[in-house]
Amino acid sequence: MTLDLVIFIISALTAIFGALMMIFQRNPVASVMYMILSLVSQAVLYMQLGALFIGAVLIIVYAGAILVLFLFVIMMLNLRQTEDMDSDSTPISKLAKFLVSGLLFLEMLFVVRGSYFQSSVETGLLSPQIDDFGSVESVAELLFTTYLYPFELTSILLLTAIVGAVVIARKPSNEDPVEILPFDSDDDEFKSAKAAE
Amino acid sequence: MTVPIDAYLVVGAGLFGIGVIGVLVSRNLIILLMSVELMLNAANLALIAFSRALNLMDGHAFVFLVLTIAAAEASVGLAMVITLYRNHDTVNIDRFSILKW
Amino acid sequence: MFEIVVITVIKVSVVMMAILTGCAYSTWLERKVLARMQNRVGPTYAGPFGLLQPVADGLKIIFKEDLVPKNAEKVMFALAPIVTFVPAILTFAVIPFGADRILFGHHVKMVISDLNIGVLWIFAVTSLGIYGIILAGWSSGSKYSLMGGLRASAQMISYEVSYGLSIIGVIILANTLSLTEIISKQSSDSIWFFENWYIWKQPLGFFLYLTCAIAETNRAPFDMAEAESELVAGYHTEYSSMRFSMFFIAEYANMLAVSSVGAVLFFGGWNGPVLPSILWFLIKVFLFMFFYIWLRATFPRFRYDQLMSFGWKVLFPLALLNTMVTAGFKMIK
Amino acid sequence: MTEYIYLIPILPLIGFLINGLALNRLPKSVVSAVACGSIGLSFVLSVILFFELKALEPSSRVIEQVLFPWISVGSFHVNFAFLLDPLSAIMILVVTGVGFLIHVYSVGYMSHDPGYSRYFAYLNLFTFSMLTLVLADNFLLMFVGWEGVGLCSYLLIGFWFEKKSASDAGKKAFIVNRIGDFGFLIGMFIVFWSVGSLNFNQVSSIAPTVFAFGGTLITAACLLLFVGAIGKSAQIPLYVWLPDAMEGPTPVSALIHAATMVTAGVYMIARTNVLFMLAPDALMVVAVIGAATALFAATIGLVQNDIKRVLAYSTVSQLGYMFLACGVASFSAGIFHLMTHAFFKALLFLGAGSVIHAMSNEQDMRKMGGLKKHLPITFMTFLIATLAISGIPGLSGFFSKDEILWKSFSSQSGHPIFWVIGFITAGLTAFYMFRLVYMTFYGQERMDEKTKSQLHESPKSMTIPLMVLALLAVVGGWVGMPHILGATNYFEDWLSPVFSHGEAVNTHALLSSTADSSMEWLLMFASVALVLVAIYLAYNFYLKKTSLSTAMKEKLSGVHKTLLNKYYVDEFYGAVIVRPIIYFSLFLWKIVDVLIIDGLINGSATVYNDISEFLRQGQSGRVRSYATIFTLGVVVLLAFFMTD
Repeated sequence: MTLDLVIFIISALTAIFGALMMIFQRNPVASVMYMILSLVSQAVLYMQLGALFIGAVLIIVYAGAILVLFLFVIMMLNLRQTEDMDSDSTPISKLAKFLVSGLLFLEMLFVVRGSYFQSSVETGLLSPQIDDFGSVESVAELLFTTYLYPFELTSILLLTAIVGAVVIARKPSNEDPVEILPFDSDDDEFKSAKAAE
Repeated sequence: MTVPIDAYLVVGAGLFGIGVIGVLVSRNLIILLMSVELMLNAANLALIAFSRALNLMDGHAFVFLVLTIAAAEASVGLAMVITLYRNHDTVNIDRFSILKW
Repeated sequence: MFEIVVITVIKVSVVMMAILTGCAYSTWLERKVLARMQNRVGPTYAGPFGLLQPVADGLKIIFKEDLVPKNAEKVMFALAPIVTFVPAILTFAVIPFGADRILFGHHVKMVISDLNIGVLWIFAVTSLGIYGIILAGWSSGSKYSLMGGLRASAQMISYEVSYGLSIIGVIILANTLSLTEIISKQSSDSIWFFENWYIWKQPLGFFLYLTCAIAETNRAPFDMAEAESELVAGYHTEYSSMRFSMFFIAEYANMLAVSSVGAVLFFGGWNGPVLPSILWFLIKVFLFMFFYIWLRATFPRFRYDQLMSFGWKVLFPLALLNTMVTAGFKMIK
Repeated sequence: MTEYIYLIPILPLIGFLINGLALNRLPKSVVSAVACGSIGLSFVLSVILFFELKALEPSSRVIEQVLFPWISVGSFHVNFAFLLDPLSAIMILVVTGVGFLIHVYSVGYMSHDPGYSRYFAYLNLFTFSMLTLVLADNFLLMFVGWEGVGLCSYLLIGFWFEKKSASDAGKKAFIVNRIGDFGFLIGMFIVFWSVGSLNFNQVSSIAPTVFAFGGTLITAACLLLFVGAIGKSAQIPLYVWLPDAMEGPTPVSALIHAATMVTAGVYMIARTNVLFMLAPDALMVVAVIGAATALFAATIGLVQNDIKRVLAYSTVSQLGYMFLACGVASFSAGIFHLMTHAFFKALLFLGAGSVIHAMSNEQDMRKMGGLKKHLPITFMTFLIATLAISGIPGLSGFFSKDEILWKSFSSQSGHPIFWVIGFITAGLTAFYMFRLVYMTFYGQERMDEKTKSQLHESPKSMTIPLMVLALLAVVGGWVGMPHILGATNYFEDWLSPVFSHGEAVNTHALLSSTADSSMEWLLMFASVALVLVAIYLAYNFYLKKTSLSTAMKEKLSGVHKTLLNKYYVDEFYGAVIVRPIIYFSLFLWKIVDVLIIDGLINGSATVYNDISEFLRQGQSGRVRSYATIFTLGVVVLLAFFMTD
């Protein structure tokens, strides 16, 4: 029982616990809080795998921005207790949903444990095999060389998302000042401009 | 002794499964969106784990890109939630059945 | 192994004590300075120059009744002060406050944890601090609190962007995310001991950092979240007793944190001649704190929409510009 | 300067783009300035390049300019490259020079047309295509220009597309040309298949080593290429489009259907002379077709009443001459006639245009007459051109035609029969041309009063090109005087490097079998005498005793009718080719398309409709149930891959 293992077990259990609580909460704010709990635990797992940078970025991006946005929306819409989870589905359909998810989980377990990925690699915070594993430099180097193209594309994606979000969420205003000019007006302009010449 | 990589993958699989349950079961659109984020995170965890196992940094780069997509998804998703709420006064996903016929 | 644990525990305790004391006396400082600026005298009764006033305040607040509103979300309500308080303290884990020295035969680094992603750590922790305020505002079940929480969340999301970008310039120059290394790159042996401070190369970055930091800590003139003239006391309207004091301490801890980070990033941290390094660090932090109080005494509060447009339309483009120009210079070099 | 070869075609293209894109938005003066200016610059460049080329050693007068690699697939490499050698130099001079004059002429001729800038845009595009054609250094690029001129020809013939006959004529030209292009393409494939290159110079140097002299393959390739030439240059049996092409504006007829495009076939054969020299049988076919066309078209030209149609058949006939020259392996004579013909035929058309312009768009010669005093400049220039085409000694047409006649008689691959046909054709040419002149410019004025009152000489922009062309029609032939007159044939010398390859592979083709100068003198006098007789006959028939011509008409009414109806060739084509195609198309439309294909499509649509109606029931509209099914799909897929 080493420290690594203890940290792993604790954070893994917390991550799973937080995720479960998140989906079964009726109160969306509590959901978000559990999601943060799960996220921070996951960040710990990342860092244990040597991904210090990505772990920090995960917290900054998710906890610092995305989930605050969720909270902001929840508070803006003032959602308190929402309706009962899945109240109007029949128990059978509910069961089916759990069954399907469970099957998917089992299959994934099978993939992990099966012959698809045979792992004898052991992990720990202090034993990375390449020198600067998980460092900012190494991630940045990949992003700006090998994955430059996808990286640039994601910037376009983000821009699109921003524009899309603004357009979707904007209140439609009834008084758009669209001036409708008579058709020949710019023809007249053209003529007068020509006359001026 | 250290933690074998499989353990991380199992955790990732578990988180993914929980995310799937969340998408299928929850009626609150916001929680549904968060479940999707959870699934993305589960995939990220697996990517990091593989990255470590193979001693390749590429996984990290992918996680970075996935984070970007998650952010984009969240922003657009929340914008849609706000619009839907404005028009229907609810975020209960079962109320939105205009996809029908 | 054991040695490291012991040293770390000692460092953590010392730093914790220092922060709490610092917070306590920051309140004294604020009251004293504000009073002087407004042509008053401030606290004088408790101890010489009113120096025992923070102690008296603390005792008073602890013995007050702990009220929880009826329609509050109990768990969240209890959680909120803690969520605010803990990240504020955690920031100090990576801030180097002095040069390495030999103490009792041990080589001791004057930093709790010399993380090589120190800057990111500060960001991650700071971003978690928002939740306390949001939760407090939401869980109180009060309109004023909710408004305060909403404002705080929007404000922090907005200013965090510029906040992050403002220090990218320094990171580009220093080529590292480790605070210790950033400090060592600003050291200089010449008589002009301040010649390598990044404030000279990053004046715009410093200005942006200062502005955003004030917004991040919800201090005047950006204290929209607790604007007493509009929202009674904002997100902590419903809090009392110990829970209130936690918000209170967290605010000052946050101020200390951003002051320390500012000193580290732009003023060479503990670098300085003659005096011991820790003292230099404290002097710089003190100057920051003084500046904060000065600002509070000087500026009226912004309006909410002014705050937002200032953040997005002025600070954000400037921060982008600063980043691009710095990167350009770096590339040319 | 030679690095600016590419500018020659590019300039008209720029003109086209400006006029074409700014359709009708530019004032007419700008349009004409752009159009004429671009081609004028091209002409100046061509002249400069011509003299630069001339300054070089005769053997090194080949300049290739590779603009960029165009297609490079496996062993197939084609460059976008231009080739400037004596042959293409002559061609670009003719194209840009005559083209420029016609552009200037058009400024006056088209001044009242609503499609002014469209017209000039097309004209510039045509010039670009034609220059690409003649400057191309490989078959493929040449084909691009080839198709380009075809397209422009279609556009310009159908320029007045609101007139049904014009749009029909455009379509006819396009379709008939397609047949020829098909042959050209296949010929090109054969060349590439055997030689492995499409570059003219490479083909010329490699072809003699890969093709057996007179072998089947080379003969087939040459014949197929010749099919292309037949289509483009309006030879039997694909000449039918050219007379109809007279529906286009007259300057277009002058430029495209007399001076430039129709000569593309001749140019192509001259360009690939090595291949044709390797296939004597194909050469013989070229000569036969050329001679037959010359005679055939001349006979039709005898009786036509439309002023432009006479000229059109005359063009077909003269093109036949050029092919005859090529067919007897005297390519330089063919090109020489091409050049002189470009001058006087352009002049004839422009003169005819001037007449039509004056007559308020009347084209029937029976309603003209006595225009001599109304249109003095037009008359003078027209007369010069007529004398030139008839072969009056001293004028350009005489030299080129005489050279062809002599070569067809004396050359090893020629035959006295060719000479006889050419001889008769020369007489016929003189006859119908003077018939035209007499009917148009002399005699009594047969037009109605209104037209008569509006008779006027054309504006300067039209008459100046006429005068310049008249000058060229006179002196243009002096560069290629026959040896027996004691002069040097500069033209032949100039072109000889181009044709030396061909002569090398087939050395005896050009040898004169009867290298007798007295014989040459004799033949020359014979043809001149015949021409004079023909002119005299025309004078008698159409001016002095017009009753004679009507009497002739009565007497030979069968022949006359046949000729007037152009030997019923169009009707023959209609019955044998067009009608079966129409019936077959009707079958495809009514039976195959409507019943079978539409039935299948509508039937499948109905089936899908029914299926969808059924499946629609499964859509609850609930996102979560969709998601469940989606996840189930993932589970199943994953299971499938795992058991794999």
